[in-house]
Amino acid sequence: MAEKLAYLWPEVTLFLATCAVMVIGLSPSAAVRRLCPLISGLSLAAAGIFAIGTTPTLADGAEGLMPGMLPYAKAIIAAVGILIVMLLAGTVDRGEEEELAAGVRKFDPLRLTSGEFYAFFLFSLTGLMLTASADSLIWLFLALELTSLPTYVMVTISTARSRAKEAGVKYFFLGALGAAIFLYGFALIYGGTGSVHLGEIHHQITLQMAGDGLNGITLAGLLISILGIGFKIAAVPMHYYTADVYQGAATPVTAMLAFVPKTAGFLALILLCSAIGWHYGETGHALPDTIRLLLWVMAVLTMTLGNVLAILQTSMKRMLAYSSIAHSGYMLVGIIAGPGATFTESGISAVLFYLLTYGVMSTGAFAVIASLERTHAERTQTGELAYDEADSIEAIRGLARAKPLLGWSMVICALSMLGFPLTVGFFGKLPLFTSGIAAGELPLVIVLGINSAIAAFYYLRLVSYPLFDEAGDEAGGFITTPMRTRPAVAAIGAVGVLAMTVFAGPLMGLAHDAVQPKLHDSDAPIADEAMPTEEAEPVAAK
Amino acid sequence: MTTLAATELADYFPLIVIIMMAVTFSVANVALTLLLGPKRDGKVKSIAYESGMNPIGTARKRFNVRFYLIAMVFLVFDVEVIFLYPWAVTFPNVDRLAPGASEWLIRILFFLFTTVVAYLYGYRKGVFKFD
Amino acid sequence: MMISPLLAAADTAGVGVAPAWVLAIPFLPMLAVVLTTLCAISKNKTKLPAWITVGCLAGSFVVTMLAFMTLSGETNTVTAWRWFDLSWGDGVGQQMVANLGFYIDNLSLLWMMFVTGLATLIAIYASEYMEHDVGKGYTRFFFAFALFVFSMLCLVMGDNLLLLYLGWEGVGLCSYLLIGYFYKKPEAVAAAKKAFIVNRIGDLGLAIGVMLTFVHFGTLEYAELFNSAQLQGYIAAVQEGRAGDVPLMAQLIAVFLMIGAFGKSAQFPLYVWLPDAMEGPTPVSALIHAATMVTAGLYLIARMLPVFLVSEWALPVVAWVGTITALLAATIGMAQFDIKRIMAYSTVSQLGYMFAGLAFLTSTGGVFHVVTHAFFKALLFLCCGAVMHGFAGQLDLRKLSGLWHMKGWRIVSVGMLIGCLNLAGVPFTAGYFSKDMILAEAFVTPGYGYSLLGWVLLLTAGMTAYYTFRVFFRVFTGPVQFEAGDEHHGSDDHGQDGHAHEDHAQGHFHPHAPGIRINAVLATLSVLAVLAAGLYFVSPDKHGWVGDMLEESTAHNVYTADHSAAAMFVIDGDTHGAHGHDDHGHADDHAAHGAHGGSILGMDPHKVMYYVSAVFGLTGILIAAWAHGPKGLVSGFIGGRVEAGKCRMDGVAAKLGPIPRWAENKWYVDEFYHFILVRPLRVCSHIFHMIDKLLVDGLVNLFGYLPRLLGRGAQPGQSGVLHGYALSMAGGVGVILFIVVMVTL
Amino acid sequence: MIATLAQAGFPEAMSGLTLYHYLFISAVMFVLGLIGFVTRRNLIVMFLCTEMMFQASGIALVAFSRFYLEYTGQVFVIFVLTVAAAEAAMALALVVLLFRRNESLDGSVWSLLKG
Repeated sequence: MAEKLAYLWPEVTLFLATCAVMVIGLSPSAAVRRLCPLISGLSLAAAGIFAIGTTPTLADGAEGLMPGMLPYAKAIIAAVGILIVMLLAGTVDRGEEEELAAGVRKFDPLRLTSGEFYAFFLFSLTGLMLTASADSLIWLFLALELTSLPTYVMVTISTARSRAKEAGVKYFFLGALGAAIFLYGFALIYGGTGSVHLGEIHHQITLQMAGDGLNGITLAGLLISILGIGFKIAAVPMHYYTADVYQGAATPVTAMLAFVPKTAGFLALILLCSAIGWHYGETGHALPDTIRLLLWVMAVLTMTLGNVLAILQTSMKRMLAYSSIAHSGYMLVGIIAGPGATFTESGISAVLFYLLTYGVMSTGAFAVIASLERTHAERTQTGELAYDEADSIEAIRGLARAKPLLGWSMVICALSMLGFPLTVGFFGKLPLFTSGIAAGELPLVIVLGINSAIAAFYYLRLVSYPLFDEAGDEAGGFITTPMRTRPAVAAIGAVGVLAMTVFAGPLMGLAHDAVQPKLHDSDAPIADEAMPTEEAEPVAAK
Repeated sequence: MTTLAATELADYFPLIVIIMMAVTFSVANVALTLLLGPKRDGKVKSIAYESGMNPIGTARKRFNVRFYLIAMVFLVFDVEVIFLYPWAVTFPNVDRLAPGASEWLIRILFFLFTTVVAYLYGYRKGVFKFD
Repeated sequence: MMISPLLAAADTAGVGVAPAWVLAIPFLPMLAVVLTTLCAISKNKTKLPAWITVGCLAGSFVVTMLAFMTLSGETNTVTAWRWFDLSWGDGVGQQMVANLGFYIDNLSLLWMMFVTGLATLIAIYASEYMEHDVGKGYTRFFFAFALFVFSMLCLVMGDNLLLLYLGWEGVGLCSYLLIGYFYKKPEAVAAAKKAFIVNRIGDLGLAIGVMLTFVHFGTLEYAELFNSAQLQGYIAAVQEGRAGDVPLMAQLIAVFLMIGAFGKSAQFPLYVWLPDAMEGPTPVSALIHAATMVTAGLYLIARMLPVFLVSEWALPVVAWVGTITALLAATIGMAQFDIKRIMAYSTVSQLGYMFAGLAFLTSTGGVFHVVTHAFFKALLFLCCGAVMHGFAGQLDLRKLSGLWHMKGWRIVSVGMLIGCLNLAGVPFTAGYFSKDMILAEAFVTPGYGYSLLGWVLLLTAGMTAYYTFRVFFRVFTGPVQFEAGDEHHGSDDHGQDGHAHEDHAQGHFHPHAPGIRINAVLATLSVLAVLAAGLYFVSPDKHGWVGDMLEESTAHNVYTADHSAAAMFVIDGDTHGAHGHDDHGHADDHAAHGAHGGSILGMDPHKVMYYVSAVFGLTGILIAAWAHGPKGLVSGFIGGRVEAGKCRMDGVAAKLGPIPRWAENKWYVDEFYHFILVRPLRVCSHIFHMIDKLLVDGLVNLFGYLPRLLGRGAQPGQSGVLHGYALSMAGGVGVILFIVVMVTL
Repeated sequence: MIATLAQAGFPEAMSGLTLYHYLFISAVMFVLGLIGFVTRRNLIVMFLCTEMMFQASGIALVAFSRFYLEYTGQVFVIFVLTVAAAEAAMALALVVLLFRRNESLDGSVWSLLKG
């Protein structure tokens, strides 16, 4: 426990902050309530600092197959988390707080949700960080659920409008379905390998592969759990909810959905696949055929469907939702390619790097949308105040001239998401291509290339509308939101894209170091003396 | 860890007997009432039984939201017991002089701390206010 | 065969590591960019942005001098950080590494010094010059100014071609932003667009050149490139007379780089943007369009000289184009009336000189001229700017006269005189020495008709002297007469017309003499321009201080090898002296060098050129004095001009028929371009438009249509109904599992 | 192979019952849950179906736990139960909220967002 605590300080920090936020969010004093986002942000900063200080190598090798991933993953989670919390600040209870301030309504803790909102956000990020630290299936399952459950609530309470409720109901029920599916997969993996510890599972799978191949239960478990985790990353066929939920939730929450569950899913996939190992197949550098084929099919379908559906959208949030699906498809290529000796050959470091770049640029783009709203709030049927956010792409026509900060932020973020050369999005996507080629997945890389071209169709709209178009009638109806942090996040996102472009090298280096060479050294024995479950061998029965 | 003794099905025999008795008793009661009891329907008889009082308003009335809150709070606190149980079973067997033995206590105290936080939250939210 | 000095140098000369403080040189301007941005965000209405910029640039200059004192003579690199590393192996050509690193050798130090130094001075000047625009515009100006200096330093200091390319694009962008600074003036916007578009052509060449370099040599870093066995092999091959052994691609690299250089440095036929660029504020014209950015092309060639050497055609083309540009721009300059435009054409013309100088295989001459020109041309522009500032935008030399005699204009006049003397190449000025060096080399270097070019350049020198002093005599001497311009600096926001010319509208125009900051800058620059002549005397045996500096850089290493290398391209076969010369290595003295190369009228060209060019220059001045000079002491000869708008030249011009008018209209080059390029392009574009409609649009539409079709096919799945989703998910999981299992098991 | 493993794991006294039986039950429950989830419209029933799928995993876990004669699987089940309880609480809250909005528990009422 003590040795685990050594690298769990970020999570502990976040948890304590959660407790604090949950309680003070219900304070009768508005000033105290307003501290919630601040505390959340500070705790994330502290967690980030703790994460950087974490020693990447753990004392015993069984703690997970990628100890090097911990500090990197947690640091990027904390960094993007701070951006998101700035964006979230003031999202819920806005009308409520205004009425309280105006004295229209009396303080009623049951009507206020800000405490829960930030607490749930921190819970979700705690879960996300725990996902990175997971060393067993139980831990992984709990971490994934801790990541997801709060987001269901956050989506539902994010605005007073009914579409948030619709988003919530779809997200929750389909999410429960997804969770049930990967839980069943985990159960079967445990059955097939006799252990829930990823290190031991790796050992058992290696043994099975060396023998007759994976046994049926293990294989079924792996396939089902990968499909189930597909829900978190919005991969086909588990992607259906994405667009509806992204559109229905308040934009800041959408920005969070684009980063948090996706990151959790990819960390889980990396852990699962590293438990399988990339040393099978004809070349000796691939996942087992079946798993590889599954991911292959998912990758191709995910990026293609995401892109072709994104083209048809007129709602920016839906467009970005489908593009988020497509980005997951791109990243699956990295998972298939697996780790490699250099940064360009390592699909895993490509994914880790891409998660960071995607997190920053998508948060920036969503922040631009979140910064635009209509002047007046409306009352919903249940009597709460709701603000009409920008959604239609018409809202950003001529934005670069009308509101240069927001317009240019959108242009920069969209160009980067497109993968325009010499933006960080380009540096993010390039290693996905090169690692795919290095892994011999040429057809997949070609699909990736075609999809990147298709993506230009809609991303260029996000570039040309603000930049070259005159503002239309629709665009005139929007003003910059009075919440100062949102345009700030847009600017930080854009500056972040530029800064990451300039500092691409060091960041790539970090992503590369996060994937320790231990991974592709297939013969590295997994230290199994630390397995308490080891004693109960099946044959030892009776 | 000690070796597990295989459980015999026979060990569960008393349990099965109790279950069977319970099932038999309840089924027999219902069946006997149906068979033997007089059947007379009436307007008064079909109204909801409220301890002899005349019911006020409709039964489809909305419950106060606090009922649901209590239900949820109950659910959460109830589940916590699941974790206390294995701990309580294991704790007496822990060698108190062994290094790290105190961790056993610290763990459960941390766990209870989270419960306290949840209680505090519920309290401030006004879940326990019945007015 | 002797060992090439470059080869020898490569074996021994390691590339050292510069101390990290050198990084402050580019990053201080970047700091200024950030701070001015913050000023813009905080809507600062003071002169703070100017002082921030001046402070940072001065700091940058101080660090540069420090670097010069400690690092000159060595080749050092310093890596700020690895920008990206996309290597896929350790082999040659598998390493795609770009460092944000800086290459400090004497060549880059030279550029760094005059870029930071001039930028600091001109920023001080601009802080007063742009005063009328304090507020949003002021901040915007200094933002772009600082960004320009940062980009220029990246261009000059970058240790790889990629960074050079980024800097190249960066200075282009800043130039675009600053030319179009008065964005409410249609001419300014048009000029900005023109500059942008013409530069695109050059930039495309550069991009292709950089790409080919990577493809061919497998690296973009100078240190690796210059020391690569491949390039060394080519140079050796050229020296041994096997120029044919150099692959076509290696030869093409230089050609494409050259196109890039022509675009940025405004050489024929891509020079048309530079005169129009004078629509920008004068400090910008001085810094960007006279002293620094336009020399980027020269820097590129000087930096990549080893690569240019292995190309059979690149350098001769450079020589010819440079000479043609010099002559053409000079003829146009002679007939212009707008003093800023005259200076612009003279810049184009002098750039032509520098290119020719580089091509005559004496990087020393070319680079020396870059340095001296930077100072005196900046001085000239700033003087013109002071005039423009004071006379409400008046730039027509027919409407200004006698500034020398006006109160408060003495420093401007003296500065102008010093600048003009330099530009005209009057003996013992800096311009004289640097120009002579180029001219002499034209006769020394064997090459395709280089001696003809030499005579052309001499003639141009005379013309330069004429038009330079035409300006001086017309504007600064003679009777005091002036008319106010019709604009207030063409500024966009006229919030504060606190100037003397405010009452211009009422007809009482008072010229607004320059203030202390402008005068101080002009005085400093004048002194520097005078002192620059001293550079020649620092080590005369190596062609002056610049030669001394370049001796240690790659631009010079080839210098000693040059004549044998050039021998390969010589048509007349006059190469007898070349080989012996190489054995002297770096230490060969001036005379020995000259004796081998060639001759003018049978004498050592370097010595004879002192006299010949002086004669040409003085003749030009005398003609100017005769035609435009004021009524003065030698009244018989000196023009006797008594009013601003009339002079003896009018009579001469009348006799020449339409030629002066043609020259005034810039030989109708713009119209010609319009005719041969824009009009046919329009016709072509119509044709292409048709083809586009039919074919390309069809393809694009098809390409766009297929995804749309797919999307429409998939859209019904997104029905929004929870059960539909659940069914699709469960079904999808089932189907995919089935397929995967069936296929692989 | 599974069959032999299964027989090795389970004691003779339960001779009739192998791991297979438990896995079969668990699979049937899982699939029934899935089918129920897909076919039912009532949100509460749909949620109960997911609970059934969770418990199907629970059965499998306990069966494997017994099979390997260790407690890990059972510990897993405890955690699964906790998560299921948390989900149940959320489902309850959500269902109440939705019912108040629309006076209906039919999931297909919520289909405004689409495309």
